[in-house]
Amino acid sequence: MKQRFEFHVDSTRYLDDHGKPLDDLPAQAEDTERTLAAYRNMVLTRTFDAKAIALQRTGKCGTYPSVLGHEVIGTAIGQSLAKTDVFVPYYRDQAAHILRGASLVEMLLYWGGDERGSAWKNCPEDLPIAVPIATQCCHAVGVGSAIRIRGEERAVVCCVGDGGTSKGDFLESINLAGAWHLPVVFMVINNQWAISTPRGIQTGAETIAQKAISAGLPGHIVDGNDYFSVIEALDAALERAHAGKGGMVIEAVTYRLGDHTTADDATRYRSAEDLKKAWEKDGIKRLQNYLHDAGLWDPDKEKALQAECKQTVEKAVEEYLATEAEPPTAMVDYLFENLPVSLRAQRERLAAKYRGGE
Amino acid sequence: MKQRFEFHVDSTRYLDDHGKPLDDLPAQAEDTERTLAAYRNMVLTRTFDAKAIALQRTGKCGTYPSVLGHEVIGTAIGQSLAKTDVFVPYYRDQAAHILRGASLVEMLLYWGGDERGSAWKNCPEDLPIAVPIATQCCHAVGVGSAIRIRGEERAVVCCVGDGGTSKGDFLESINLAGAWHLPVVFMVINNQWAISTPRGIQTGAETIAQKAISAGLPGHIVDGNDYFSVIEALDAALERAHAGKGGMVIEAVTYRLGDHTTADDATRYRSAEDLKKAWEKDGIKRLQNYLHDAGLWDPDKEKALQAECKQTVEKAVEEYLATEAEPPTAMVDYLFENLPVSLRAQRERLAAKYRGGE
Amino acid sequence: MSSAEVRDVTLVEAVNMALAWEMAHDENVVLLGEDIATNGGVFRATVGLKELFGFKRVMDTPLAENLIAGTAVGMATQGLKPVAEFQFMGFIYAGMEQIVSHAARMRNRTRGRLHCPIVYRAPFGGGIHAPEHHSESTEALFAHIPGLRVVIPSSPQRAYGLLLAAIRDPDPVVFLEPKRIYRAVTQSVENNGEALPLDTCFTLREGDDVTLITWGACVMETLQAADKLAEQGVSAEVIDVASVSPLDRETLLCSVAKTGRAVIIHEACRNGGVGAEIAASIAEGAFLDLQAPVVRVTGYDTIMPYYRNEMAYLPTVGDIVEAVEQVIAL
Amino acid sequence: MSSAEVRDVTLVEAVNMALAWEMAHDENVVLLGEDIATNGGVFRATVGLKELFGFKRVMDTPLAENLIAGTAVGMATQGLKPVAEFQFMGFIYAGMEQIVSHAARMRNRTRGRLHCPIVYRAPFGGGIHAPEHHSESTEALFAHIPGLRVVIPSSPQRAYGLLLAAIRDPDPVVFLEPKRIYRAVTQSVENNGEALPLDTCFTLREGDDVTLITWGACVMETLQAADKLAEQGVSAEVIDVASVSPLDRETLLCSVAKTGRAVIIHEACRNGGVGAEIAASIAEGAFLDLQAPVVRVTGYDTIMPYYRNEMAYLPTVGDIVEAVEQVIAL
Ligand SMILES: Cc1ncc(C[n+]2csc(CCOP(=O)(O)OP(=O)(O)O)c2C)c(N)n1
Ligand SMILES: Cc1ncc(C[n+]2csc(CCOP(=O)(O)OP(=O)(O)O)c2C)c(N)n1
Ligand SMILES: [Mg+2]
Ligand SMILES: [Mg+2]
Repeated sequence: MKQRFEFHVDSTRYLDDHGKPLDDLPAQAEDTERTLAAYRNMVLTRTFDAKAIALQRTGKCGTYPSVLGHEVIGTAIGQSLAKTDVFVPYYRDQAAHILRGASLVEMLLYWGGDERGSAWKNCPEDLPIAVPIATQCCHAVGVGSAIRIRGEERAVVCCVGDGGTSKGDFLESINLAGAWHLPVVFMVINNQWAISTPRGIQTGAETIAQKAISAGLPGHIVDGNDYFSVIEALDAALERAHAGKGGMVIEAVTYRLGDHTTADDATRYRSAEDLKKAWEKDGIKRLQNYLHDAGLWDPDKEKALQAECKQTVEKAVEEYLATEAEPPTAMVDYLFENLPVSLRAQRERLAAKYRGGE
Repeated sequence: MKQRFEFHVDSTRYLDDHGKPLDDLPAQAEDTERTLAAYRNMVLTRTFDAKAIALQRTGKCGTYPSVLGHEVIGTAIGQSLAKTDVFVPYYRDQAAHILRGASLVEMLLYWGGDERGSAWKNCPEDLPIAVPIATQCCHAVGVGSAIRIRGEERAVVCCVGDGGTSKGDFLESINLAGAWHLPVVFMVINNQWAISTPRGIQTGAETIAQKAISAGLPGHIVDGNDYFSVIEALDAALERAHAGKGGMVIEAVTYRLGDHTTADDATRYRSAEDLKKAWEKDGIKRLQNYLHDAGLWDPDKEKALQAECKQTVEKAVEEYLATEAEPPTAMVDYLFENLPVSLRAQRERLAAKYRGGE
Repeated sequence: MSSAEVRDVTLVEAVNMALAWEMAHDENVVLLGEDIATNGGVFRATVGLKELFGFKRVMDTPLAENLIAGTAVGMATQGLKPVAEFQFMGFIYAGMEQIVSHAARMRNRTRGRLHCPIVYRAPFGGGIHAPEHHSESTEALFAHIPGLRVVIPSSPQRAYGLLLAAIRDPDPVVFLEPKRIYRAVTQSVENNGEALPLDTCFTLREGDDVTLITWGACVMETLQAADKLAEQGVSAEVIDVASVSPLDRETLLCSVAKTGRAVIIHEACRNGGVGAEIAASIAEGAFLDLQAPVVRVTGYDTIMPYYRNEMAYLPTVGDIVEAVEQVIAL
Repeated sequence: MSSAEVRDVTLVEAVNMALAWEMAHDENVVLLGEDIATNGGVFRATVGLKELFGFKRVMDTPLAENLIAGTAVGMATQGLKPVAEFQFMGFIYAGMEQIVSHAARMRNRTRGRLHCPIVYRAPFGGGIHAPEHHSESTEALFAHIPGLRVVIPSSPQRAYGLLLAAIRDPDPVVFLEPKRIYRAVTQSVENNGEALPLDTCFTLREGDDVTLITWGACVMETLQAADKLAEQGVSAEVIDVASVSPLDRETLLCSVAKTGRAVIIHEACRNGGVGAEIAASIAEGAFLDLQAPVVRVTGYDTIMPYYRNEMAYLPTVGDIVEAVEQVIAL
């Protein structure tokens, strides 16, 4: 006696590499304001990114992970999340942070080695960057559980890299989301690399989205450089989540166009050719072409936008550079709500040692 | 543009609850010697199990996990593994241990609180019981890696419970088996319970076998009380593994007929009715019926086998009870290959304190 | 549940009482762990709570300690106060990354924006004849992590009061319950919701000749040793450290200033145990007061043996008395 | 690679040399970790080894530290000698369960039948301006676990000799490499396959007035402090503990018997650090020799700040000199 259990994941793509529609576009494409706003955010993100790298190169910022190649995905996340939803990022989500309200200055402070970079006044419920890979997935289901316990109509988007999908945290968390029917959308950003480790070494699975099947969740694949396929999938996933229909896993396929971080040199382990090919799929250029073809964009608008973004970034950099470091005593002041007696002497020592700067 | 990726897992079953073939039986059924040996091992295992529980109840053994309901699966594992293969058990694999050569005395010593219970002279490469759930899955892929590195034609069977499939170790390990093409067969023993936690709480997935899909491995479901479906699946999986075709995940569906361990009282959390229904599917009785119908078994043979098993177990119990505890100094003697200087004084103290027994 | 109710309870029942009290008075308190809901926990610590507060607040989780530890972090950032149970301390290690890298750091990382009022409960210690990994006492691992509190009750009253304090504390607490004495004694506990202070040692008995410093199940043997010593005319002060981190050094130093001698007793292995920190702190802070070296009576620097030999591993009353005789002789 | 080759190398290059030597001489030695093969490790510790020994022996793993730790255990039971890299010590916690519950216990559990000749390598310590979690020094967590060795080199020569010893050791070794001094100095190292002993402190400088006890990157500041002290007429003995567990108490006690004073310097936070065990051991074992309390110069009991303030966290030469002046004054 045999029985068969069947599963599948679908992938969608709307724009070809040059921004030409391959198919009927989804309803999202009718919202030209939103599409234009998305484009602007992508350009701002890329402008910020280039500047952050430059700051690092000149010793004015610490190790920094370039967002090149992720701008479309992050932007769609930022747009699709409701203000009252919770964003659980990883470390390459600059495009989403900007839309959520973490300021450019805060982002620079963070990578510049200042804890205040996660103080995020404008998105106080979003989780800070979790450096240990994939650990944030557990937080996301914790947030999702709180939402479920309280019966709220809110949802969570949690980002994780292709590398991160090998770590137990991701797999355990999607399983909980499935078992407890949690409103958590896992956005896997498959940029083909985990530092030097190619996607093919992370897993023998044909797609990453199919990992959802292990958790009884729906899985879906989108072209991470095609704004319409990403935003459509996210809008749909969040609608499901808000309606109490549970979570899902979306795999957004892209390519990490930069080095892993400013501490990395990707030419050691990947070919110029592959990189060149990946640039041809660039999602920002693609959306620009689309907007152009649709009569929504032109070189003047582009010029103005570039200038505006540059100015915004310059202003943030100025403010960042003018921000004085916290006093060293800050290192004990936020450990507990109240400083334990046992730390008082250490705090005094710190205060005395760095009075006036040592 | 849409693309669909499809996946499936199959389940097989040959004998109905009463041991009547539902279908043509697999080739394995032609080997009546092996089938009879399987039956004998199941009965021996069950006899041992009842005795171990009795010993615990009378204070002569520690906490013990009953194997009731797992005898068919363990027996098939023991039979399908080659002597040179490696078995990576969990803690409810008594039926397999017997066939691998871990003696009944060793098993009693282990649960009786004596480390020599894992010294296993007859199966020196098999891994000992890993108490922390699912951790053995990582060991299994480590053993599989060693086999692959050395280019050997050996394979590994790794057992894990349904509860264990929620833990990162299992999920990370099947992923490595898929990525590295390792000769490791994961045998998930889905007995419906993890202590008091029912299978439905572990995961929202329809089957456990489908977790294999996340790793790019084949998954398969068998009736864990149907000897023929279990042995056929294992033989096939090991043939694949020996031939360098990689690992797989088998889900063997059964029911934990006993308490979780002697420290547990399952009546607290499950109904007598469910238990009764599960007994009707008992795999030992089922195989007995089959053998009977096939003219291979009769009440006299059964009586003789029962007596023989009883005697074998009694002998082991006697030897176990006659085994003196190790001297307390043993607790430091196996920590490192050579006792570190820093432990010498502690060893002397132990030796002095327990000279003649304190 | 009236606030005047007084009951004779065991330590594990006191844990249950404290959980029930706080859940009744603060709807943000939720429980999660393996087998804690329907089964009431393998030690019955959460028995009856699912019936009182429902599955939404008493959650049986899938079997994954890392997930339990990390889910609690996520819950806490939403203002819940999760009490997460590890079935045994021996299974807490899979949760280490979440506890060390997130629970202990969220407040600092976000400059106070988010914080983690989590209690991580785990039964700990040996002597109950359980299989391997069921006898761990690795409190030192957590005591070394800044941002965590590590609290260990050793009586029903302290279990009740300290657990209430731990749940109410706005920061993460690793709450270790000495399972060897879960049911060793009963004590009358007033179910009044009154917490005991964290960061404070409890002086269980005053004395002049030597300070006996301990925590967890060893409090039993230490009190018995103090009795024996009293018969010999030695007056021992007995201190239950209770909060092994952050450590209340003041109480310890004051006591040693009086007695001039200290013996530390713990079940964990000696090397790098919490006893080392206490001994180092006393040796530094009470250097001129000490009339004898600070001596540690501990488990051996090895793996807790399976049960046939586990009693040979654990510190005994005799070991404590012997150590005191040794420091008194100096 | 000739056995007479002598090269001026940095600490991280010495690590690479030792790995290459041992892989060439023992085919059971295999490497696994994230980004160690094609990329040669994020710190270049394994650079060139994949080219020499192939992907079968130099394995890039999926991103999962628990898996890395546990796969090494399985490999070891088959007679391989895995050297597993954690990219940073801050990411070792996910591997704790496998290290603590399996690598450290396999020999004892099987009464010697199986054992785990594994080296778990990890760069550790702060001061390189890296993001959060890249500056951990939690060696105390591993030092407390029976069955593990914890070894920390502090010079190219010791990195070479101790790593060879660690790989050859039949038991698991947590090998922590002070990344702040990965490239701080070069030293001439003879590539002769000669191991240095484990379980032994290294006396780097002899002295009469005070014993400075340290390990890892702090060896640099400690030697500088000893120079300054020498200018002030204070003769300091400097000991690199190197094997922080099991601990060579004899060398430490002998030194303190001579000097009568000890200052312990480490980067990890103070509370429950390895310094506590050393201080406690000296205070107990050299009670009558001590002319001053054993003092610890350490990181603060808090989370290592992000890089703008990380130097304020680390012990400085000035801190060490000040501590010595304090104990000398007594
Ligand atoms: C637990 C853990 N292990 C290792 C690292 C070091 N590390 C930082 S990023 C990274 C690769 C992550 O790759 P992926 O998840 O694909 O994200 P991507 O960087 O490609 O966006 C690694 C190994 C880490 N931060 N955390
Ligand atoms: C990491 C870990 N967590 C918790 C436990 C306690 N525990 C022992 S068995 C068990 C349930 C395991 O269920 P399953 O994997 O289905 O195996 P079964 O007992 O049903 O055969 C639990 C939670 C453990 N041994 N290890
Ligand atoms: Mg990636
Ligand atoms: Mg089960």
